[in-house]
Amino acid sequence: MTTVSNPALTYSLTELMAVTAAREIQDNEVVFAGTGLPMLGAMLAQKTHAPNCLVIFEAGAIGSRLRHLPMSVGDPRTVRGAALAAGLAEVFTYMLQAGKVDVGFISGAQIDRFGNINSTSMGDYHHPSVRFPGSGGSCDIACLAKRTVIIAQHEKRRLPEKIDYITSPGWLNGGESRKEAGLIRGGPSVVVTTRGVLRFRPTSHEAYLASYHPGLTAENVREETGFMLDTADASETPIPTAEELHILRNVVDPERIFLK
Amino acid sequence: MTTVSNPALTYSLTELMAVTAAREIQDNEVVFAGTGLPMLGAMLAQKTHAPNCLVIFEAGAIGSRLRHLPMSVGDPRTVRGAALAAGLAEVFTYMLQAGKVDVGFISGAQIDRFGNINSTSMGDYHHPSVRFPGSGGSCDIACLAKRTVIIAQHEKRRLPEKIDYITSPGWLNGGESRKEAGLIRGGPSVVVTTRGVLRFRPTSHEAYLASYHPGLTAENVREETGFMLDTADASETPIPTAEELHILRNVVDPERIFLK
Amino acid sequence: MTSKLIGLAEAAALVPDGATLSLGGFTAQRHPMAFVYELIRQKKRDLYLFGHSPGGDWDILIGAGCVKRVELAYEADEAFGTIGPRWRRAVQAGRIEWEDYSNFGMVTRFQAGAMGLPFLPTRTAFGSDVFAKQALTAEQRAADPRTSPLKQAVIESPFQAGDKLLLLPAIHTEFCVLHVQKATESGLVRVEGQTFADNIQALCADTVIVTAEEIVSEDFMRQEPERTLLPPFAVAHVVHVPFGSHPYAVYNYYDHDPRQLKDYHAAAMIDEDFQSYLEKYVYGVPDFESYLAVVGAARLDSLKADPEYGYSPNLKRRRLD
Amino acid sequence: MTSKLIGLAEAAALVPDGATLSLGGFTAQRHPMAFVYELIRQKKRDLYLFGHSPGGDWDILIGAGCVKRVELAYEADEAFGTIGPRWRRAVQAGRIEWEDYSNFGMVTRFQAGAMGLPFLPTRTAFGSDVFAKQALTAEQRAADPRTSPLKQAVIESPFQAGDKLLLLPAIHTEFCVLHVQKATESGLVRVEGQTFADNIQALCADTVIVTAEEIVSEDFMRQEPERTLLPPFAVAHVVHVPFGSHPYAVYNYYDHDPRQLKDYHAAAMIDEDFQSYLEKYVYGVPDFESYLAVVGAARLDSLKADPEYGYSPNLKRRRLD
Repeated sequence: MTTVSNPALTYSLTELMAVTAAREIQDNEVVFAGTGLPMLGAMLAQKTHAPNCLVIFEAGAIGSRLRHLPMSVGDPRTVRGAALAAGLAEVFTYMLQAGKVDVGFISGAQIDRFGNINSTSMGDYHHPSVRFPGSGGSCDIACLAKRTVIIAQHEKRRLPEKIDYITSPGWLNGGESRKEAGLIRGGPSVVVTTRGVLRFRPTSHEAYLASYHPGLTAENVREETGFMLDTADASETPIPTAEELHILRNVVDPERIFLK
Repeated sequence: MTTVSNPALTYSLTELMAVTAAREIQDNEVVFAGTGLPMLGAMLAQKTHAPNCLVIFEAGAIGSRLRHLPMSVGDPRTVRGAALAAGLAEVFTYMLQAGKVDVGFISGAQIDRFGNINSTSMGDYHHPSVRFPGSGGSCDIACLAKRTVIIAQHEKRRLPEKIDYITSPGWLNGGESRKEAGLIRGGPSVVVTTRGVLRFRPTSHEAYLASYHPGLTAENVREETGFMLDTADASETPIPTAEELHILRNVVDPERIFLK
Repeated sequence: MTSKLIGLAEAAALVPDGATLSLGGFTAQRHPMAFVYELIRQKKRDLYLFGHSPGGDWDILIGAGCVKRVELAYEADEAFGTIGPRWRRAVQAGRIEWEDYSNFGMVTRFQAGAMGLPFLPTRTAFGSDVFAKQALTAEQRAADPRTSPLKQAVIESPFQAGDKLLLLPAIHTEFCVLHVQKATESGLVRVEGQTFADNIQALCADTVIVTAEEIVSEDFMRQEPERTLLPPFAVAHVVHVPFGSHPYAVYNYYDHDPRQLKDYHAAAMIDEDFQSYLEKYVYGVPDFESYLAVVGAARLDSLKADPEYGYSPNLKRRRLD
Repeated sequence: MTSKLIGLAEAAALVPDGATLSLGGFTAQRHPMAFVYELIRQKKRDLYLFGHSPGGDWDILIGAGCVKRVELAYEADEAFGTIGPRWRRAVQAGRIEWEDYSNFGMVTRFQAGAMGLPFLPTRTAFGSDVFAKQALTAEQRAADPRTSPLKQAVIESPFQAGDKLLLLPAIHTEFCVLHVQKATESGLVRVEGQTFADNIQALCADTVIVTAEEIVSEDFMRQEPERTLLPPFAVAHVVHVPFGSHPYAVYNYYDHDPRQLKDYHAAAMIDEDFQSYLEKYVYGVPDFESYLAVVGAARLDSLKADPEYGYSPNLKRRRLD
């Protein structure tokens, strides 16, 4: 990260993405947050426009009032001042499956144009060239939250035409295919990438470029995307405000754990 | 209850039944106890020959160290000093259904010769002449404990050839019928009545008279039984010891809540 | 932080005639009695109750004519009254619709609702008439979409041939009312002692109303988040009602009131006496404070829990019948 | 009351080669690491692990050659190490057998086992390859009766046409090892903060071994029975092991050790370095006390939790990579 005299004038890519993710959270929503950028986003939202959003961590802490940024969704930092400390079974059943989670954050190694995500392995599933951690709760969040926000590294090979393994179902093959597969709610609403923001068309559920990050063009982003990306409706991603940056740097992550 | 100078020489019917029930509990067993006589029996067993028996109450108290006799399985008296205070779901699933309960106590208004119990209603189920509370946990204890001890008023009309409603399944129609119905374990091992003790033949699972209470004969008991009762193996019910009566009267129920 | 505190009459007024409802507690403990009296005072009709082991909370509602249909496992106060007298009379007179399950069965049904599932499997009830017989007819079930279309279903485990499971349908209610020891204005709840099935009952309701012995601070509650009963969004309204479960027991606060329970059970055996009881304790008093005044401060004092025990160790409890 | 206290080496010796095992904790928290190191020191082989979100506990066991088959949802230390390096290498080299589920899926499977059921229904995983693909072949499943004959099954709800549920098979293990904050000699356990899935993991095991930061009195534990994790009969053995989860965090006791975690992840990327790590921290020390001495008292001191927070608020945590 570059240090600048007027912090409102410059910001890192991580900061832009955290702010963009935070803005996807509405006040009073129930948010299922994962480690890293989602935590930055959720904590920032809670300290700016969404003071009553309720943050839930998969490992069992609910309604956390974060004082220090956690490095795991099971971090002791998620417990202090929490409304409730329970376990995974309670979070997954009573909250996620019961339809109480408004927005869940997920990410992965590969994403396709329907917002399906791979965080399992590259290559042949039985003899993978690269193995990742596996689903964790991502598949469940993708299936059962009312909507999901996806965080992604925007590189051609990471946004291919077809991903190697669907760990977390998005809109599957588009259209009604998600519902037909047996999923009763949810689906991705947005993909915040390192180059822009993708959203999904209402009926086809295909991703389109909603915005490109400052300094890039729609064309730049399309070139770095492995699937055909409709850029007709793209504009520039709104930049962070001075207040957002101030809170992000001084309240949310003063230790610079995730902020770069 | 009659007051006598030497308490070891005389005892009430309730005391005899409580002692007889207590003797059905082995040390280190997990005991699912209901209100009334079962509580007297469980508490007496814990304070005599079965100090390590673990008492579980349906409403959520587990491993209670009773100081005062409860009047409900949800009584605050079951909580004090308990190993664990949880709820019905935990007791029924993690303990009873999971096969961790060695012995459960149940009772009812009618019992047949296979130890099936009615605690729902008399007469036509849809238009009953007398309605009772209903199953409560009795059906579940009868289905899922490793064995059950039944407490019963011994009158002809309460031990009929056929009961009006099977609330708590015993050996059903005897033989293998319990297993065939889908029950994976358990079954009644004994019926402690106001007149004697009934046990069940190993293969037919039919009740027979194991003992008649002092002062009665096998014939007396058979006459007061609505189904054919085999009395060939009956002897007299062993009487309470002085120690048992002392503990029952002075430690278990000094308030004379259930003791008569 | 928005306060969820409201008054008792206001809270009861939220429940319309005909609503589906479950009440917290177990037989003779921690029922939301102040709320129940207020439902009767407001002359609710046609309530549809779901419960596992209710006691006098249901019995007095049934007796006061507030209830149309119930699904339950048990209705009595255990040693304080081994049958709900108004429940018994209502069934025998054909004045109430009901369905019988076992206690584990009803708990399983609440659990399924709380988990967001249409059913859960169990291994109970096989061979019994709880399993074999149905009180509600197929027509009654079909006529009210809030009743499950089937009492139950049986499947064979796909994981082992011949292994049979009983599937019980989830419960969903419009309202759930709990009485608890401690709550915050924001709706966080702590139950002391056994939870009974309060948590799962709450989680399958649209609107949860909590009456509490004590209102505590947010900081106090959040110091031991392990002891909070429900997620923050679960509770819609909080009512502060000390002694709100009388004549039932609330662990760490007060004991059963054996005298009041004896009086209730004696009265509830006889139609006219039951009406007099209602008149004296419900219709004849404008609110719960007045009810407590009728019961009397000396009696209430005698019930208060000894902190060492969580109940009143010297209370005269011997069955008064 | 019989004491269940035994020594760490004695406890680990109970686990035979080839045993099925689950370990408590979640990613980078409350794993029974002292026990894990002892398993490695005792050169266990062919272990069969079940878990939801293990971290370095599994990774080091896999790297040390102790593990044959795993069923899991995730294997990493989150921000401390976004992949289990030895897990990755074992899969890529074909040196381990595995089956993938989602985290909710594995939790559901433990829950089913704890509840005494052969399966539980869920609404997760439809449409995914977690659902569509199987890592274990039908032959592999058939050859080991401890593996469910089917990965899963789908049924239509008998209560509503067209409503599909995923049935996941129960887990049963021979052993479960938890690391907790407080335990009594008699085997009562208290977990502070999140429970993760420790309770349900324990309830589906034949033998539960608990390692605890602190041994507390029976009276202390029974003063707040609401906070006991498991019924008394659930725990077979208790081992007193302060710092027993190092380098992972234990709420209210100590924080993550970022330096040790960085060292582990750096070493575990390279075969030779991993062997050196094992040599230094496991094989080269006779017991866990000696391990802690190698880590050093000053480092351990810096991790100790501030009672106000339950963790160490001034710990330098910035990712050291």
